[in-house]
Amino acid sequence: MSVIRREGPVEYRFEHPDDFRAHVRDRKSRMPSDKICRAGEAVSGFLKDGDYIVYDFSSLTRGPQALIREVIRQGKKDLWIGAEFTLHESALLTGAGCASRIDVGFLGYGNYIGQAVCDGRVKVYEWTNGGLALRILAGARGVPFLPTRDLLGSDNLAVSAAKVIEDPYTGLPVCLVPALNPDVAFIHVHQADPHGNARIFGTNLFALEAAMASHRVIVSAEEIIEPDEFRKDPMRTTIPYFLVDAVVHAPFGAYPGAMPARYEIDLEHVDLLNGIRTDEQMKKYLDENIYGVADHDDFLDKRVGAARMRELRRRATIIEGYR
Amino acid sequence: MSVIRREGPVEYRFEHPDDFRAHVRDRKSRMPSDKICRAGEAVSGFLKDGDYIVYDFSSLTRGPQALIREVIRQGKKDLWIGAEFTLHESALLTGAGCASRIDVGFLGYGNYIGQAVCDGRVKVYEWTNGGLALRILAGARGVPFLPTRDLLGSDNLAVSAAKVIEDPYTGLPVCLVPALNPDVAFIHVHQADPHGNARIFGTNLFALEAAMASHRVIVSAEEIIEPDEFRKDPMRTTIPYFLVDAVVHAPFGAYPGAMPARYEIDLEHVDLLNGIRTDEQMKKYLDENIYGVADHDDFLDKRVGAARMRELRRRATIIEGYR
Amino acid sequence: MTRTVEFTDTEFMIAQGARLMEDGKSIFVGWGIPQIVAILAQKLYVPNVVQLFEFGAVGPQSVLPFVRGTMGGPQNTYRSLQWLNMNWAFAYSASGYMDYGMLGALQVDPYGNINSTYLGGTFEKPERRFAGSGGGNQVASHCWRTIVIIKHEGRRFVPKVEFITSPGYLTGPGAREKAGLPRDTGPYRVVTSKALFGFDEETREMTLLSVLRGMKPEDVVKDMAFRPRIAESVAEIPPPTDDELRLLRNEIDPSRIIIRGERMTATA
Amino acid sequence: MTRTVEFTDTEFMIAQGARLMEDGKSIFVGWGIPQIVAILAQKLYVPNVVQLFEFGAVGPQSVLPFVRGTMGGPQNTYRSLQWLNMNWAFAYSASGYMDYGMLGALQVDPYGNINSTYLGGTFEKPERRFAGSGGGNQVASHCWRTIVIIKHEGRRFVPKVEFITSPGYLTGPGAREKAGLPRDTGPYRVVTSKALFGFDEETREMTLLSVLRGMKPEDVVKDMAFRPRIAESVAEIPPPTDDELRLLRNEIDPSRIIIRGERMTATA
Repeated sequence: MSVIRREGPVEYRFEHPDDFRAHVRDRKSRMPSDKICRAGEAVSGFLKDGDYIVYDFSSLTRGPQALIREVIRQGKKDLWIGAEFTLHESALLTGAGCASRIDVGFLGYGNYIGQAVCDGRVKVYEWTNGGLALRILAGARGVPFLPTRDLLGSDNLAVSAAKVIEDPYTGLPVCLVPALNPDVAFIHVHQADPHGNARIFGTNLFALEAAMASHRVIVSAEEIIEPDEFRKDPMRTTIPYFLVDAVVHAPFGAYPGAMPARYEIDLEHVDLLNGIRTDEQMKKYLDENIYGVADHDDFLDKRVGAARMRELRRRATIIEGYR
Repeated sequence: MSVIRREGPVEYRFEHPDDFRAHVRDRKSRMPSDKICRAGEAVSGFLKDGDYIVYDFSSLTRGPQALIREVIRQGKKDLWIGAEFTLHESALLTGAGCASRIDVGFLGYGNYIGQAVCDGRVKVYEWTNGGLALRILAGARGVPFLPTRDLLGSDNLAVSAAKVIEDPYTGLPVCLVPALNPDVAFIHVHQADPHGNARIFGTNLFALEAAMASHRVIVSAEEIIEPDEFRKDPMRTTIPYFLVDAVVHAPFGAYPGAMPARYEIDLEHVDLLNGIRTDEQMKKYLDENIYGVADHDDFLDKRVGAARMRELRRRATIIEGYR
Repeated sequence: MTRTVEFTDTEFMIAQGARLMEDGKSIFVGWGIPQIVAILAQKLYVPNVVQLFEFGAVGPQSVLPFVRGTMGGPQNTYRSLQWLNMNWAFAYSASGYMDYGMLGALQVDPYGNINSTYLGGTFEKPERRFAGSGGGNQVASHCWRTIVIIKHEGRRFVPKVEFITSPGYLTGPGAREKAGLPRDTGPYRVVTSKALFGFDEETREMTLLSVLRGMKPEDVVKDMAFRPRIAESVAEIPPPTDDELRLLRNEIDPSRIIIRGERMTATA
Repeated sequence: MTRTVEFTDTEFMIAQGARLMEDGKSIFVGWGIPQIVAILAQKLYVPNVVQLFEFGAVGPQSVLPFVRGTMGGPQNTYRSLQWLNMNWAFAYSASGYMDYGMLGALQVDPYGNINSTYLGGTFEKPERRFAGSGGGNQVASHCWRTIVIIKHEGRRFVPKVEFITSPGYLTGPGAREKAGLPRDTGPYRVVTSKALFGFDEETREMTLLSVLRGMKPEDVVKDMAFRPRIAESVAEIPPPTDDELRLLRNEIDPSRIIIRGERMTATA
């Protein structure tokens, strides 16, 4: 067996699985406690400059948008984003000067982020969606890598730290991706309890994997419910409490995206985001929607409003399957 | 990077992932069709002598016992069993002359199977529960192997086909287990529709993994429901129809084991199984409970009876969490 | 009696994509136009097609009108058979359960390699940067037959893509297998707003199979930055049918944001 | 005022196992006696312990009386935090979330290596065959601290186990790390029906830490097929408390099938 292709000469986030395990042993608690806090406290308490962050889903669907706005409001610097779908998040984080590196994924939307990459304001590494999801699964499973039969033959290999080895069972070239153990995971959920037990209804990208694989996990939730509810229905638990560090009650926390079966996407606000092409437009958006409001509640009051929230809730008429 | 330890000189079931893929392309259909059949038809149609079989859970909990009895009734030969928990299944399949090899797992219970191993009537290979579950996951993920940080240092390595390589990211010795793509998976479920969509309530060992990884999948179900029910509640689908080849309606199909939230274990019958120590006792059990009855319905009528079934159903009082 | 049909190039591209679907087969659906193709096909031609979305929606039957942007909302994942996550979605494709994959592309080359990452400059310093792979690399690697759907603009058809985001036949026959990609996979068709291409069985080069009724092969290939092979007999593709147009215009995209495009006509 | 307590060796073994548990920590619970230990501990001492069963029950709070045999039924997995499957269960332990693991054993050696596979003969042709690893190998590999719980029968303590089913310290200091097992893991305690053993920090050899009140270290080690190290000061372990016995006899195992054993007495 031999290494057929070493990784490209690129930076990649990697942590020895034993070091991550030691963090889990020493810094994560299996003792239930009240972890409810404000978004501001969660972000200032658990995220620091230079951290590697991941989040589940996107700015259009169940993304942790209230938390991301808080990151921007606090002016965090030099973040490295693991971005499965990064729709508007990367644009905002880059435009606000918070992000310096992005592992993608899908680097949509709009021209702002594309231009920022061309200008070298943010560095991008290519892992593909499947590659990133697999890296996070490896991080959750406590193994240094996982194998896959994609990425092979494509130019993504040269701009990622994936390797190619000869499979000792078949002799086939097989791609290996290194485990990813992010510093912080942001996960917006339908329901959580104060200890951190959480439920997502519908599909997810890698909510449980990311919660297991990350050093710190901030859950924001549409609803806070009693801990006992989770024990009555264990099949519906997406994330158990002992993976979670902070619980933020954030109704409309996915806004302007949709929260399946709770409220619909605000296309007008999304168009506002899509329209950002220049730094001036970015600055205006950030000033109005993030810097110019005190917190998520203030944002909802000043920039969204009860009538609009009511309307977005009204439009969420499909609840079949979301329980 | 180098291979640190090659596998022991043992037989192991392995199929090139491309060969399994070709089987899936050519022999599994994505067209929904009525797959309802009797257990006898399912076993005669989809299992042949020499096949490798797996099943989900155990003779005590939601095991596919009606299907296993049918395998014995049909006198299948030279089966290789992938046995995560093999409690009474292996003893019966070995005692009836159906099984020649077992990959374990947990080789409980009772003296009969232990003696059969000592007598060399059945060969056993050690993979451990975690190793077998990982092999099946590899088979489902279409990769030739998956890595793990257990098995290392233990004597299981020498009596399995696990290998040890040097991880190209950390230099650590890492264990690789080869993918497993069984010929047939037996899965007993709470609800299925005629196309093969299936729901299990409660935990499972590797129901979806085994269904994806296996050449042929026989589902037996306590209840048959309408296909539309699955589309109304996609989070509850354990196995989608296009993985499944046959659907057997088998109320009390896990008997004498329990079906969570449906009926309790029949400890008397289990004690009967536990008491089998000699070939004479085995023959008597098989004659009375398998060869001497025509099929599962006949078994329920003659060996269980309505009063006992009613009583076992009555004892299943915990339904919280099983929906 | 012939009559002239009016339609957009996008409508034609979608309609002929939909006609390629097979009933009772599965398709890994990329974001955007492939979603519309799959919906149209399912409504008109292949009721039993099994769609897969990369974030774990298995067998969805989207509600109409189509909701743009997010694939993950309740409208697009409606009536799925199963809701899982991304690692499971790619397990389905990696182990051979996905008959087709359908992807958009920025550029495609004669071997069906797809670039959706950048144009001009270098990877580190591109002139224009786009979304990149998403799950496209997995779709093009795992699915048995990959269908590329792309506007027929000459500059999108290049002799060699600047970056292989999602693999076609790479450098030609045997190259996918040598790289370790699953056997017997690769690009199957390239659906454009004017024509349909396949790939030569031996050379693996893109080959013009058919053109919109009324067009000549030369009309189609003249702008392309490489000259594709041309089948011995190039078939004609009928324009969108009344049913296709009615469904697209009235039910799937009544605001006509997606189906708008260059106006075309052809004989029905 | 002292009084004499009567109990079985099994009751004592379970009770002292339960006292080792820490509240707000997690434990990967093996089949059988470890289940009883965890239940007793949770009821009396550590209400916030998180149990994990290998088939994917996370945080169960079993109903009483204890139902033998199956771990997977509704009684034993009652009020779990989460129900998953086996590959997820081992992901929790592999990535460091399991503070303790507790396993039974057929044989154990001075380095805490566990044999639960066979006795006598060879692997291919054993004299007596047992259940083997189940998930024991994973538990002993992944958990931070593994506790072995075993009847105090001299023949179970051997200089070298016939087969390493689940790894202890293998051949001594550094051997686990060299084999590639996760750092800082390994056997922590051996709980028997007479005594408690730990492992020397430097040599990794099994060391007698404490004995049932009224026993002498020599009473405990005399039958063992290897001579363990003995701590400088061997502590005494009080016999089962009234609460422990009441709970075990009246609520957990009223039929006394599990807790039966050799009769013992000690001063309360």
